Amino acid sequence: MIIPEMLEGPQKVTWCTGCGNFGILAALKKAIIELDEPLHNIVLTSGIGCSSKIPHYVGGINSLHTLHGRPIPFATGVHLANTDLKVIVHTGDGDCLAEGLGHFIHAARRNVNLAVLIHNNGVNGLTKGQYSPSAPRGYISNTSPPPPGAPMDPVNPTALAIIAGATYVARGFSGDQKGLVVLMKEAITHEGFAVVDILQPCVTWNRQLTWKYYNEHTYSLQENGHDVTNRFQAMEKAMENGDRYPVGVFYRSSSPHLAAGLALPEKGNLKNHTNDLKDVQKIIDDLML
Amino acid sequence: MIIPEMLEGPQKVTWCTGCGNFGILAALKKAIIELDEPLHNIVLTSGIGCSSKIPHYVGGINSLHTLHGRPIPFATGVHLANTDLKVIVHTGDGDCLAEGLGHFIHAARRNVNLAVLIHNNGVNGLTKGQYSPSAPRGYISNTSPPPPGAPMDPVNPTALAIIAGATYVARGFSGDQKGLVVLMKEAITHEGFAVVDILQPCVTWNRQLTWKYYNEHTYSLQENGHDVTNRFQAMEKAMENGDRYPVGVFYRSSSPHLAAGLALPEKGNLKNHTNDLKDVQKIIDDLML
Amino acid sequence: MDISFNIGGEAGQGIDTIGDLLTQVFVQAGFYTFTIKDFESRIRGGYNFTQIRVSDRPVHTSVDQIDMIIALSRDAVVNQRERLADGGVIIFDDSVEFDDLEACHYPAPLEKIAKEVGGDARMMNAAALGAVLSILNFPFALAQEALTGIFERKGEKIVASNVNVAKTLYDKTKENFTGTCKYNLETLESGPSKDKLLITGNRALALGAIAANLKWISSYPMSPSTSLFQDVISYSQQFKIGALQTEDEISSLAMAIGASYAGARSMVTTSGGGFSLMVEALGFAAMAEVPVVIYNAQRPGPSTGLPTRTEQADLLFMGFASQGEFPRIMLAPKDPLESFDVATRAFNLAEKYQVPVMILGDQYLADSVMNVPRIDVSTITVDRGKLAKPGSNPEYKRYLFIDDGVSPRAFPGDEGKTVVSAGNVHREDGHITEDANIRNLMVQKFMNKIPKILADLNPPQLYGDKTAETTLMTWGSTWGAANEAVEILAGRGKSINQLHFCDIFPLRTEKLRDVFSKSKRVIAVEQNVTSQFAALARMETGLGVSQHINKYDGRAMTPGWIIGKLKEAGIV
Amino acid sequence: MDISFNIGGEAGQGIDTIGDLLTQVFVQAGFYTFTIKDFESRIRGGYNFTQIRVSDRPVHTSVDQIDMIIALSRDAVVNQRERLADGGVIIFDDSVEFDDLEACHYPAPLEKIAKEVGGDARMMNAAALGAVLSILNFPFALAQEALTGIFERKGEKIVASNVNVAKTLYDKTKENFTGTCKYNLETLESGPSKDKLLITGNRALALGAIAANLKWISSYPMSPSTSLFQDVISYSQQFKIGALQTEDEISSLAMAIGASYAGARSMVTTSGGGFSLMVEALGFAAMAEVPVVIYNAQRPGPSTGLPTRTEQADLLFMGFASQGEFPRIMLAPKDPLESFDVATRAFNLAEKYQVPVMILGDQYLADSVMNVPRIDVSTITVDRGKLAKPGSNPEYKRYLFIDDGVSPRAFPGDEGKTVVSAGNVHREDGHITEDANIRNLMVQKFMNKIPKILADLNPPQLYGDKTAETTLMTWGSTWGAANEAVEILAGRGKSINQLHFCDIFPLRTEKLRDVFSKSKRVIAVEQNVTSQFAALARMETGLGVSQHINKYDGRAMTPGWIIGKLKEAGIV
Ligand SMILES: Cc1ncc(C[n+]2csc(CCOP(=O)(O)OP(=O)(O)O)c2C)c(N)n1
Ligand SMILES: Cc1ncc(C[n+]2csc(CCOP(=O)(O)OP(=O)(O)O)c2C)c(N)n1
Ligand code: SF4
Ligand code: SF4
Ligand SMILES: [Mg+2]
Ligand SMILES: [Mg+2]
Repeated sequence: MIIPEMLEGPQKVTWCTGCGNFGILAALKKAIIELDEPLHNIVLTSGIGCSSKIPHYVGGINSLHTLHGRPIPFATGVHLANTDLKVIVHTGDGDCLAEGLGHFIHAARRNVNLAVLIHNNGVNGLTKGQYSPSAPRGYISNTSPPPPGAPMDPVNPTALAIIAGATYVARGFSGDQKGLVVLMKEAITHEGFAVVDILQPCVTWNRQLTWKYYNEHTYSLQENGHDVTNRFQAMEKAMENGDRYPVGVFYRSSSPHLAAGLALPEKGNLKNHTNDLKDVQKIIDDLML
Repeated sequence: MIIPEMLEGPQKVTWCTGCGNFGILAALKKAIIELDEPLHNIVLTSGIGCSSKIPHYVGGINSLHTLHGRPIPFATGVHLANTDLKVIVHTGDGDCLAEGLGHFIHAARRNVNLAVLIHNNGVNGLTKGQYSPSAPRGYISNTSPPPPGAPMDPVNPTALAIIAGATYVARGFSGDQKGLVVLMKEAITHEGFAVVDILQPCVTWNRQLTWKYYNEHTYSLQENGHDVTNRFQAMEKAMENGDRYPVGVFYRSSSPHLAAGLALPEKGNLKNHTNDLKDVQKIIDDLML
Repeated sequence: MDISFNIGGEAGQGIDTIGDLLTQVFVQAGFYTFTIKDFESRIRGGYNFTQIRVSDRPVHTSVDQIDMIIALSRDAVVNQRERLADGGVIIFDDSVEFDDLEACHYPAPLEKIAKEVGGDARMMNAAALGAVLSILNFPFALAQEALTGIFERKGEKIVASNVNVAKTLYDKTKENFTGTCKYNLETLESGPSKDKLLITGNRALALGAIAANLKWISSYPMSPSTSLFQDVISYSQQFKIGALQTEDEISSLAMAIGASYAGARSMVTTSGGGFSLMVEALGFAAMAEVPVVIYNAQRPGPSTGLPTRTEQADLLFMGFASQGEFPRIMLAPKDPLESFDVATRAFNLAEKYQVPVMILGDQYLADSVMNVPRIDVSTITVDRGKLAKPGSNPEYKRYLFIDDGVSPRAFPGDEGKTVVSAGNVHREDGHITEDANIRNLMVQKFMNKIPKILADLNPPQLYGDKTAETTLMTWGSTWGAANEAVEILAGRGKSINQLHFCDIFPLRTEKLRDVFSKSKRVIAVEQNVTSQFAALARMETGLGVSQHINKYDGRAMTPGWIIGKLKEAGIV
Repeated sequence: MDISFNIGGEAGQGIDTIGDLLTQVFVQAGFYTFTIKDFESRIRGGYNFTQIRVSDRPVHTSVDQIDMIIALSRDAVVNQRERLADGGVIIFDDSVEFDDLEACHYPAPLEKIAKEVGGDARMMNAAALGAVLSILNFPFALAQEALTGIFERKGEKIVASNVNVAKTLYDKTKENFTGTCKYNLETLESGPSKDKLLITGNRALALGAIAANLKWISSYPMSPSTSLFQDVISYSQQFKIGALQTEDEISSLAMAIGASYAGARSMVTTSGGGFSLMVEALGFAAMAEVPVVIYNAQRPGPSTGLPTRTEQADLLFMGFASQGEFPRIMLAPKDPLESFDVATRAFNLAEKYQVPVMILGDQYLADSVMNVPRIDVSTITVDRGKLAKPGSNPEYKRYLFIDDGVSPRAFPGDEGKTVVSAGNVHREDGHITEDANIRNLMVQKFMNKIPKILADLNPPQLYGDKTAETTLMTWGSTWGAANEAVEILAGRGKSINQLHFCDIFPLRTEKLRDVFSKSKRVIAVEQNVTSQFAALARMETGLGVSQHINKYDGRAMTPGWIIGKLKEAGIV
């Protein structure tokens, strides 16, 4: 059994007081405790950003804090080298949807068995508040001055994930602990590419997408009778934007995940597997004239 | 008036006999002739691949043959420096949907005023036939041996473009010259991000998506009463895959394009604009204590 | 007079605004200032500081000893008190609890008075100012004058409240501060400095670029480069500069090259990690001979390293980045003033030689603030290099073979010319080829540019006694610390000078050889671990330095640190 | 005996299969062969050739003179006839029309007979073989034996048709060929060579990697590296090797690092342009001390350059790629045989020192074919370096400070240990920090690895007279051409030797210094324009070469070309 003390953070949290990341951290710890997977089989991976510092705030868990925009490919390598691991990706909206957007969509279409948790705050938090790809059109920041503010549509991670081939697509809200824990657990245990787009207020930079705003503008998908198996309905819900943000599971399906399509060992995993030198010798000998 | 001789290629074409790129080249020349834009205002840009060699086969036209996966950002720079230019992007499916997928979606959401013509042949032609992101699941190539062939879903460029924010999304077929010329002209004159996904048989490597296959599996959207203004209908059509490939315009709408949201000169363009040194001096003087 | 203030506290507590005000008052009063910023990679909390040096002589570096600490948090005292000079004073906001402070140190009601008297906690900066000036016996009249100048634009009311708050603390401190301070500025009149332009390296680069007719900037935020990008954006609407935050660095350089191909002077800003992603497009710019300016504000690596700190460890990386071989130019300004000049030169060099020009800054240069003389932009010229004759010319060849390697440019949209460019080996007309002879000619075309470039770059500067026995060899932003170290040591009778490089690639070696032949020992002083500039110099000349002094903890050098290292090594 | 064949034609015409067969026959017959491929960046058409050298002495380079041209297209004659040796012969398929051929040259009905006799145009290779052997008076019995050996596995029928086709052309040629050939192999018996493994550099690297227990490969196709990746994939199901074609090079290196962090030996393959995109992740691997092997098959740059041709111009780029400073290892095999060894060493070095290891090949190495002795894999050992003791250890620190800088590894999934890694500056436990002391210790940890690595790398090899006056300094794949040039010149009584490097970074300099002190002149022979290795050597030692010989047209060097350059320079 995992007790909270085991997850106590090795480092003092450096997030701003009131930051939405705290809710995500708390939910993650709860999800890990409730899942009760052996801790050594969990790997947290992350990119670069406020959000991506999370591995340093959870104790006793393997982690790979990588490069801005690249946690998904790093995590893919970790997962495929050892499919016994549960690999969780923490990524910011700048991380995942700007620098890393290509990887995100490719991982979705490959249905890589990862849980991708997007800390979505509409800004580049750590670099001081520039608009991120998920900032709404017109959003004002240091790099998107008015008029017109951000002169472009936002990236819609849930809609893109569904189209691309992700098999579990959900939205959580840092302010909805209970709901978020459920979504995290589902995403981690789902066999395939699972995305949770987490609404995460940045109290320092984002004066538009605030706690208040989200409290007023979110509603539950599941409480409103959504069919998670219907891809088009999921798309329609995912495309709702602006005034109301559905929270919950958009879409869930099952299809072969990437590991099943690669030449991995049937038993054990790449990490512990050995190439038989006799077979290498045989290839060489067969090549000889 | 532009006459065909003006467009005669400065170089001998290096494509394989029977390649689908010939149809695209022919259609492009016709489109340019019919559009009758002054030639010096046209810029062809391309990435790297068989398809991306096209600038060398059209005479008298400016071109920027760039890097694998990057023609869209290069083209964006060309366009914004001089919005009088008509900037056309030729890109392969490997180019646009593997290495360049992130740029593609970001350009779509920014609604950059470009015409993006994807030479979609399901393979990396120039590097000798590896499966590309648009190859169907199970497609067999040197890098996707059987079983299972390509172990992943393909990227769907039209569906992603529509979701992302492209305002003109169509599919053409190299074997349908007349239709393709119309789509190219529309894409080039469209104000905003225009995509034409062009089915382009690679006769050397692709034994699955052949001339015959496409002749048998394509059908016209417009002849079958499709509403191009309905985003969800467009999506539904774009998601048709496998057995039948709709050809024609999926989606068309209008929204501000990127240039309108940047601080470009009201008259003329960046290329000819000068920063007034007096204003610079004033800023400096104002900064002084 | 040479006083150092260290203002410390948590991120978000407003230490910068206190620092700004303090600096402005001293600049208004006619002093030279130099300010560095030391902060963590986090947005709120933690421990950050601003360190301001004020002097009646020009200063270009911070020093180790602090005369006055203004502390908004416990850490701000704990982390700095060791560096406090004899007779130094610690002022701390009285909300911070200490049991262990010496008597002379002063708990001041900064926040309290800001709120009570000014009605706004943000006036803590005026409060702190009042306390500081009071302890220094700085005539309040001078301060009032300065405050008035600073806040004038915001209206009389703001002036009045700020003056009020400052005065309140000034007076209260007179009553309550029981210590004495080694500085007594009672008799101070106006200082000697007329330099009234307070500016950071990044801002000077931004203004230089705008003066050089920058028309396109596309960047992706990355510390410590971001403020340059943001500065340009803040002026973009005024000047009509195309500016876009891109999805990544690959895209940002690709766009800038596209824009430059189409005729707009273009630049990108980044740090080492972002530059890593630009490497492929750098090679494209070189191959297609599209001018572009790349600013790398270096920080300690490898990888994410220390995101908000300083280092000079990307020199060889940038010197050889990208596959293949091609001419490029690298410039490393020594301070904010030179930054302006470097920015304007960079664009001209890029267009004259149709090569990528890279500016190497670092966090120290980027964020340091100093007051410099008014910059006069009227002398700035924009040299766009060789342009094709206007008018129709169907024979126009973008890559015409020509002795000096620089073919006249034309732009798409120019009537009657076709501009064809590619990253493959190409013919004179820009169309691609695999011909071995053309390949050889193209390579030679590239190489032919180098001697011309070299002749156009500035030679290094020799500071101090030309015949000294010992030479400190420096480049870029470490100039200030080394320069002062040399001055101090020379003042003590040591035979030492400084050879400093701003233009570092390709490397002009005449003076270098000369100095090596005259000095008994040349010592590389670099903010990195492998002495990269010394390695470059040796690669170019075969001449090796006798000793290395390296700092790589991400914190800026000081003259004292350099002298210490020289002593350790038995050199002085 | 030393004969060179040049088989030319359009891409897609099957020149490779003719070449393969010809080579195989001579290898079967006991000769040494060396084959290079010259092709354009297109899939069909154009002009490509395969050049095969056959000798009764070991050969490691191609030469300029051709003894026999087998031409499937007009260009194949036009482009090569100038290089034809006196008494050389041109065989061309009689479908190709020429008016201007000398009498001695022979229009052969290759395709026709292949179809008529063999029933398959693809048997043109056997037809061409028949013609060639006939002209050489090569005993058909030997050829028949060889053909039988080659086609045995495909069944008797195939053997019979091939032998038939070959024999038909053999006989027809005897009748119709009116010229004489300077080679008459009538009395030929079996040659001296027992080397029966025909292999390219890329394939040898692939097999070496598999022998070294490669478990993960993720790449994005890029000439001339792709065939290595495809080879590994073709064996992946047999060995259970995770292999994925990624969306780009950024992803491919990131995945490989992820897989290695999790315990699988990993590699990526690419060329310079793709490596440009890997630069950021390279720095991450270094910072997180995750071993990984990167293969760069170089081609001429900058940028897209000449995609299917050869160059050695990425050396300094790779030596300094990525922001910041860190240890790395670079190995450049000289030929296919050494490639196998280099691949196995690369993985061991990567894991022993927990650093990125880069293998520098080039198109010449990648695609050249030679016959080598059977490779015996039984002696290969997998050294995974320091691993943490098994069992629970909550105190386990992935980055433990330790004298030699190499901390014991553990992997996620290991019970009772937590493995924390990051690209930021980190503490011993892997968690990130901005502490200046820890930063210094981490940098020193990195630097401490370098002396150990150096001691573990192979010194350069000196070939020829140890006391020679002139030394050719080479690295990587240019070994063969230079080696033969030295042999030839030494044979003519010149005092010349060769200093050759396979392990190039960090650079072992003892032997280099020694040679510089003994040779009157050291001449850098490099397949690039700026003599990068010489620059590196000078950077490391201060020693400059007296002369440079550079080839940069994308075509491989030959001994003759080198000798020509030495003559031009008045050296021999
Ligand atoms: C290649 C690269 N480019 C830029 C950066 C600078 N950078 C650090 S964090 C960040 C953005 C963070 O935004 P997001 O991913 O949304 O995370 P948040 O801080 O908002 O949680 C950027 C641009 C970097 N570290 N690496
Ligand atoms: C950065 C980089 N990676 C890889 C390559 C090698 N490369 C050249 S063309 C190509 C793929 C071409 O496929 P596609 O874009 O579909 O074009 P096609 O040849 O099929 O028209 C690749 C991978 C490259 N030139 N640059
Ligand atoms: S800047 Fe925003 S996202 Fe970052 S820690 Fe502070 S509140 Fe959270
Ligand atoms: S390889 Fe395919 S895409 Fe390329 S030219 Fe040949 S047929 Fe066309
Ligand atoms: Mg964010
Ligand atoms: Mg393709």
